[in-house]
Amino acid sequence: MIYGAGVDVGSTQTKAVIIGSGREIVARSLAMTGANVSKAAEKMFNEALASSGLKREQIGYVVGTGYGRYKVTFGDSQVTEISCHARGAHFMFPGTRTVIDIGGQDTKAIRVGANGEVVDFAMNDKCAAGTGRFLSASAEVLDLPIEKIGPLALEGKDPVRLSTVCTVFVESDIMSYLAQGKKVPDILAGVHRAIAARTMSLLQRIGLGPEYSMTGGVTRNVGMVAALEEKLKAPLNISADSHYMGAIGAALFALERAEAASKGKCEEAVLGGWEDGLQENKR
Amino acid sequence: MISAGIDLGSGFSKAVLYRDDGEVLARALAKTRADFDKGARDVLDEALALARLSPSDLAYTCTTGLGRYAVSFRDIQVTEITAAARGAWTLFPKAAFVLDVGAQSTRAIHLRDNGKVKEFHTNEKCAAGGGAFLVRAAKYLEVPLDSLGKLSVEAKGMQPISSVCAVLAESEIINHVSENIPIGDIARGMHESMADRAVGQLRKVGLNGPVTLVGGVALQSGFVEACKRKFGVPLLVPEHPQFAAALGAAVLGMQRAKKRMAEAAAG
Amino acid sequence: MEISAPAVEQAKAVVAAGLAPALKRSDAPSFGCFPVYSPYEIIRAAGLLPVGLMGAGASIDIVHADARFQSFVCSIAKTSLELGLQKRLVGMEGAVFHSICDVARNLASVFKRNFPGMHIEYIHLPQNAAGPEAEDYLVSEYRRVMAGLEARMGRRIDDAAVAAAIREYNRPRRLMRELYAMRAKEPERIGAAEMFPLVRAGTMLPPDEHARILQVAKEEFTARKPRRMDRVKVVVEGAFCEQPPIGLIETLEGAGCYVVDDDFCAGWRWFSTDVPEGPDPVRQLARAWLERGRATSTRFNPDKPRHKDLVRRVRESGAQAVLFMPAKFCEPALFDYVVFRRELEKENIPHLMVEFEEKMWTFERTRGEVETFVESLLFD
Amino acid sequence: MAEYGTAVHEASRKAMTAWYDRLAAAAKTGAPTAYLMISGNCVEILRAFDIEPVFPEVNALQLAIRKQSLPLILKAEEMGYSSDNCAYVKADAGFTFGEAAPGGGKIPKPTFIVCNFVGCNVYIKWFEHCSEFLGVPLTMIDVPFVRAERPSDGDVRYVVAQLKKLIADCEKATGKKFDIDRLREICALSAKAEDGWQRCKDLCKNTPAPMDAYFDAINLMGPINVLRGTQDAVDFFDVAVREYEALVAAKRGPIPVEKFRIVVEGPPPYPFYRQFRDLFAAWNAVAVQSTYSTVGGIWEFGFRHDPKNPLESIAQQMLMENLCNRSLLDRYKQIRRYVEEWKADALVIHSVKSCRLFSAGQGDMRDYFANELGVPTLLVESDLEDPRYYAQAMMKNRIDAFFESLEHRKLLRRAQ
Ligand SMILES: Nc1ncnc2c1ncn2[C@@H]1O[C@H](COP(=O)(O)OP(=O)(O)O)[C@@H](O)[C@H]1O
Ligand SMILES: Nc1ncnc2c1ncn2[C@@H]1O[C@H](COP(=O)(O)OP(=O)(O)O)[C@@H](O)[C@H]1O
Ligand code: SF4
Ligand code: SF4
Ligand code: SF4
Repeated sequence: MIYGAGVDVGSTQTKAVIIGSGREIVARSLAMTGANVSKAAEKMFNEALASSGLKREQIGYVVGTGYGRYKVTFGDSQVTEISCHARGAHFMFPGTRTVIDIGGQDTKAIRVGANGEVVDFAMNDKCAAGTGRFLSASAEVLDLPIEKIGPLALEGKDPVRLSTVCTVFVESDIMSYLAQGKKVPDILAGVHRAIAARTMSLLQRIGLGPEYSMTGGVTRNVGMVAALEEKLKAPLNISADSHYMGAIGAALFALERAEAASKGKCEEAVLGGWEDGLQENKR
Repeated sequence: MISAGIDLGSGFSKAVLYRDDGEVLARALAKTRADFDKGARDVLDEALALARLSPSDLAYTCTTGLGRYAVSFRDIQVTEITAAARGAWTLFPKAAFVLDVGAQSTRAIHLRDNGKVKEFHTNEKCAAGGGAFLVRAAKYLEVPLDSLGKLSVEAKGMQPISSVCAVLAESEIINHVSENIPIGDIARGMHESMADRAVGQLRKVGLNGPVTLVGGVALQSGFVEACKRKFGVPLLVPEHPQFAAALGAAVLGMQRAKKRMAEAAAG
Repeated sequence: MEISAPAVEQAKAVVAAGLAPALKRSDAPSFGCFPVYSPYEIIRAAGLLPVGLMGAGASIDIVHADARFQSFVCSIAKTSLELGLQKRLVGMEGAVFHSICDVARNLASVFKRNFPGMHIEYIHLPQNAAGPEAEDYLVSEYRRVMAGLEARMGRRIDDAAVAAAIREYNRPRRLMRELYAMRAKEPERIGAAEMFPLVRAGTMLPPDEHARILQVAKEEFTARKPRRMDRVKVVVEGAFCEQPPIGLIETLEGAGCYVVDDDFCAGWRWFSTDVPEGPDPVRQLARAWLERGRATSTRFNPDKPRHKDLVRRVRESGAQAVLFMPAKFCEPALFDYVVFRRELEKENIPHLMVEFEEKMWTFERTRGEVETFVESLLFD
Repeated sequence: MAEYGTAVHEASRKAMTAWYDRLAAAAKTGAPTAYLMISGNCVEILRAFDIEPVFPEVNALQLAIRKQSLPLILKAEEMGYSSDNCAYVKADAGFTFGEAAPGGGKIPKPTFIVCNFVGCNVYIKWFEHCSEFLGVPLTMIDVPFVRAERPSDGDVRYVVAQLKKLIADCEKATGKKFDIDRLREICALSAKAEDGWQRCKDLCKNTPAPMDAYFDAINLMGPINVLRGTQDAVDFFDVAVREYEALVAAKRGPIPVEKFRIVVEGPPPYPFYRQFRDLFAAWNAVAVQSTYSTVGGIWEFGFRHDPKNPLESIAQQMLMENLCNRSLLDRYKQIRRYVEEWKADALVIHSVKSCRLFSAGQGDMRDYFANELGVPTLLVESDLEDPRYYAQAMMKNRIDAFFESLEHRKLLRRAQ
């Protein structure tokens, strides 16, 4: 049995996944990234190992991804999170043509082809406006745990219009709305709607097309999912593993590389594993 | 006669009681809450209690800051720029420039000789460079907020921060921590980058003379030191920089109160 | 059009309705005019209704246009495009753009590619008023536009029609001038938030209907018995292309300003006098553009430096200060600020720069800044 | 053969240094000089009077590439320039207006300013400010934007009339009489250099391309735009053609293995020129064509200055044969030709905040190429002058992801 591991070192959370040659996920782990990025990467990898019951030597290949991918010092190579999210989403939902990834500090829209290849992508990453951070900052001002804001937003009947998407300024904006006596669910509905609108304009950049899969930590936020589905007028593919999608994609790349290596193929490029993946698909 | 100045900032609410002989009778501070009216009342009550006074002793109440219009018991409101300018001028009438760095906003002000605002500049698009960033950073660095200044002053080196976004700078900071860069060096880098932005704003209003530094961030000696290095002009820091705007509001309130009395006497 | 409500209310209603009613008119198909200046008379003479293609303010969410124009591009370009991409310009025969800035010019191309059914014109207005060649060039440019419109509309545009259109537009132009003069003298008589919709309505109506509203407004204003308040008289400059929301203008007044002059909808109040109604009307128009046109940031004219003109307007209107109010990301305005500022300092005229966006709907920040400015001029 | 590209680089540096030396000398002697913009310029006319041209755009570029731009930009912002204004202007303003001796004494204060308003509206503001702040007279040459297929006769007449006025101004400034035969000779020299330019660009149709038509083109842009009309420029292009022909024969290019051929649109991030280039080199990608290299003039499609009709051909070049005065749609056509004729795999758009002439609407360009034509297209953003807008990690992330996807698609194609 050959195994590949993917470690997605996000700005907010680090995720690790191990996949076996049957393409089954044998372990996953997740924790806050915190201050020490390489330690978090190593810790999550070890946790995944432990929960799979495998030994380090059994993992044929490790791919690092995410914003801290170069900190995965024990890994064999790095792949950008764009390729990984696309790969992961296509694996879980083969009909996927558009991937929406809202993570802690950036938002990505990815168009994928029939074989899971990235056709086009767009991302917003220079400014934390409209990202997961925006949501958690809103949760903080309202003194709510992050898990609560999505469900509360769904109760909002009369969403407010935010005057800013700046993650810092939004705090006083929310405070002003509270001062005006606006209800928390309405404010939250406004927050979610604002992010959905921003995400939509990102999606416009790559050209929209179903099926849509959403990935990243914000998939856990039902309010955000609903707000996006409303804007898209289409359902989003989401599973319990969507938060792990980047790591899953990375693990798939790793697995393919490990398989190629075991067959004695030369390793030419980062994505060299594709060739075998494709040949397998054809068989 | 006593006037009250209340500054409802985006980070903190401050109250100052001011007597017509120029004496500050009390100061109080609390975190700003969404209920501005009640928050203002509470912080004012605290100041009154400190001075052993009651609301009926107040001749005039002037509010300023984000929530200035939300305070039902105010006599008048002024903007935080007018208030900070007046507060700074009351403390250091000779300095023609004021830099007010609060939680979200940085304001550079150029004064006329009479303490009125000639020109000002605020960061209106983006919160990069405000003090809220330091609060968060302190959390990530796992040190108390009020120790940041000292750490930065005592640092041997300096780690530059490249992100302009206050939020993205956090992950940069986290990165530096993981690279085992001393916390002091990082704090110094943050103070330097904030001072860089501040000096840019001051230059936009024609910086060419002494600057009075007010606002909560002036409590951080590291920031003050960084400003000293960058500004190239004398720097004046009052003992209670965070209360400057509240003081300015109280002073302006006192002026109105006197005018009101004079008018009543005349009419 | 019958004027039932007070004229200002009527104008506000016209503005609030946006372009939709104009697009549905049966008497003349509408033709979009991107700011600042378009030869309305020529478009009118082609049997069209020139309307302002001037963005959409906060009335629509930008969904598509952000993907076409980057974050550092002004709002009017994006919302104008968004209107088209959301199919809200259906019924508009075409649109004309001109050489105000790089954004407007590229927008013309983007319109051309995305809306192949529209007749898109681009006019290069001469930036060199010196010498007779500019006049000849502009005449040939207008004639080129006419030929294009003739082909599109399948009808000839004769000089008589252009002359008639000049006459038609001279009426509202004259009335707007009169109202501006009245307000400069007694700003308490006409609010800035009243004047703005009165002018803006002209970008959506035929000139005669616009003139009727203006006429009634003039009578109403004359009948008023206003009380002057303790406010600062300001000239607003910089909003010649993208237009501020009415709420922002109300904010300026609420923060303690009397607006005695402004450059809102500058292109629709382009000429300092009537356009002469002499022979060769196309040449009259060209000459008027060269000789009687406004000094704006979108035009180079060494004989009429813009900074001097601004000072002249301040002096003539008796203003105490200048509010420089450019649209966010508007390069022509932002560049001119450097020279304006220098000149205003020299002349000891207090000034404040506040940026705006047509799609903003909360005015807290602007209010704070303008209040501070007013406090610095009024208090004590 | 010597190391890759040394001869061209050296020759370019030498020719440009000689020009800088002439400027420094003029700063001392007060010999006549004039400001001019790069795009569609009429340097030939100045040369006919021995007026040395000064290009503030080149100053700005040099400041950026030497990483000296930021303090100057900040200085300009203190003067009231907005953070949203073109940083080329700001760096130059900080450099020229902010110093006691403009240009540190090495760049002369011009005798007069020629604003060849070719496309970019910022040009007008820039030179107006120069004229106002330096107290130097300005001659405006208003070049109508190309609104139809071709410029009209009226357009050409209008520009020629203004060129005649410029000639009168030059006569006044130098006290020399205009000599049309001299101008004919200069135009002939221009045409020779233009031949060399076209040859260099054509050689890039080879695989591997002998030069990077984006990053290395900067060596060619100085001579063609600044030195055009001189023997120096002609000599330079002889060197360049010889070296690139030899490289083609040896099947060598700027990187060891050419794996991806790209077309690049938009100016480079000069403050991070090397880093940016390395991001592409890491993927073995070579730019086989670029639009930026044609801001001054488009010579690869055959236009030449005509000694028989000097003024008309100068007007023609200003009106039509340069990137800046053509509409976005004409630019799409140009890029499309580049992609097809130079057999490129992908289009990379580098969108810069400063330059709306280039950038406003590049999202639509991306839509056209990616969605309508199916050309893989990457859009990245930063700035050509202001280092604050460049984020290396993010840039790398995007470029890596893009080439990962190209590689994947290549493999898919091979598998099919
Ligand atoms: N349980 C949860 N409920 C709602 N939102 C969550 C939850 N967990 C994470 N999130 C959201 O996901 C974001 C982190 O997403 P993630 O994809 O892990 O980011 P990154 O990869 O950048 O670290 C957080 O900022 C938060 O908004
Ligand atoms: N005790 C302290 N020590 C150091 N810094 C402080 C302290 N208290 C506040 N600050 C800094 O001051 C900022 C708040 O400043 P303040 O002027 O009160 O802002 P505002 O008026 O916007 O609420 C905080 O964000 C923090 O950076
Ligand atoms: S501080 Fe706010 S506006 Fe500025 S970059 Fe960060 S999130 Fe964006
Ligand atoms: S607002 Fe300014 S930048 Fe935008 S189109 Fe109008 S003139 Fe151009
Ligand atoms: S906008 Fe672009 S073309 Fe115009 S001056 Fe700036 S960099 Fe040059």
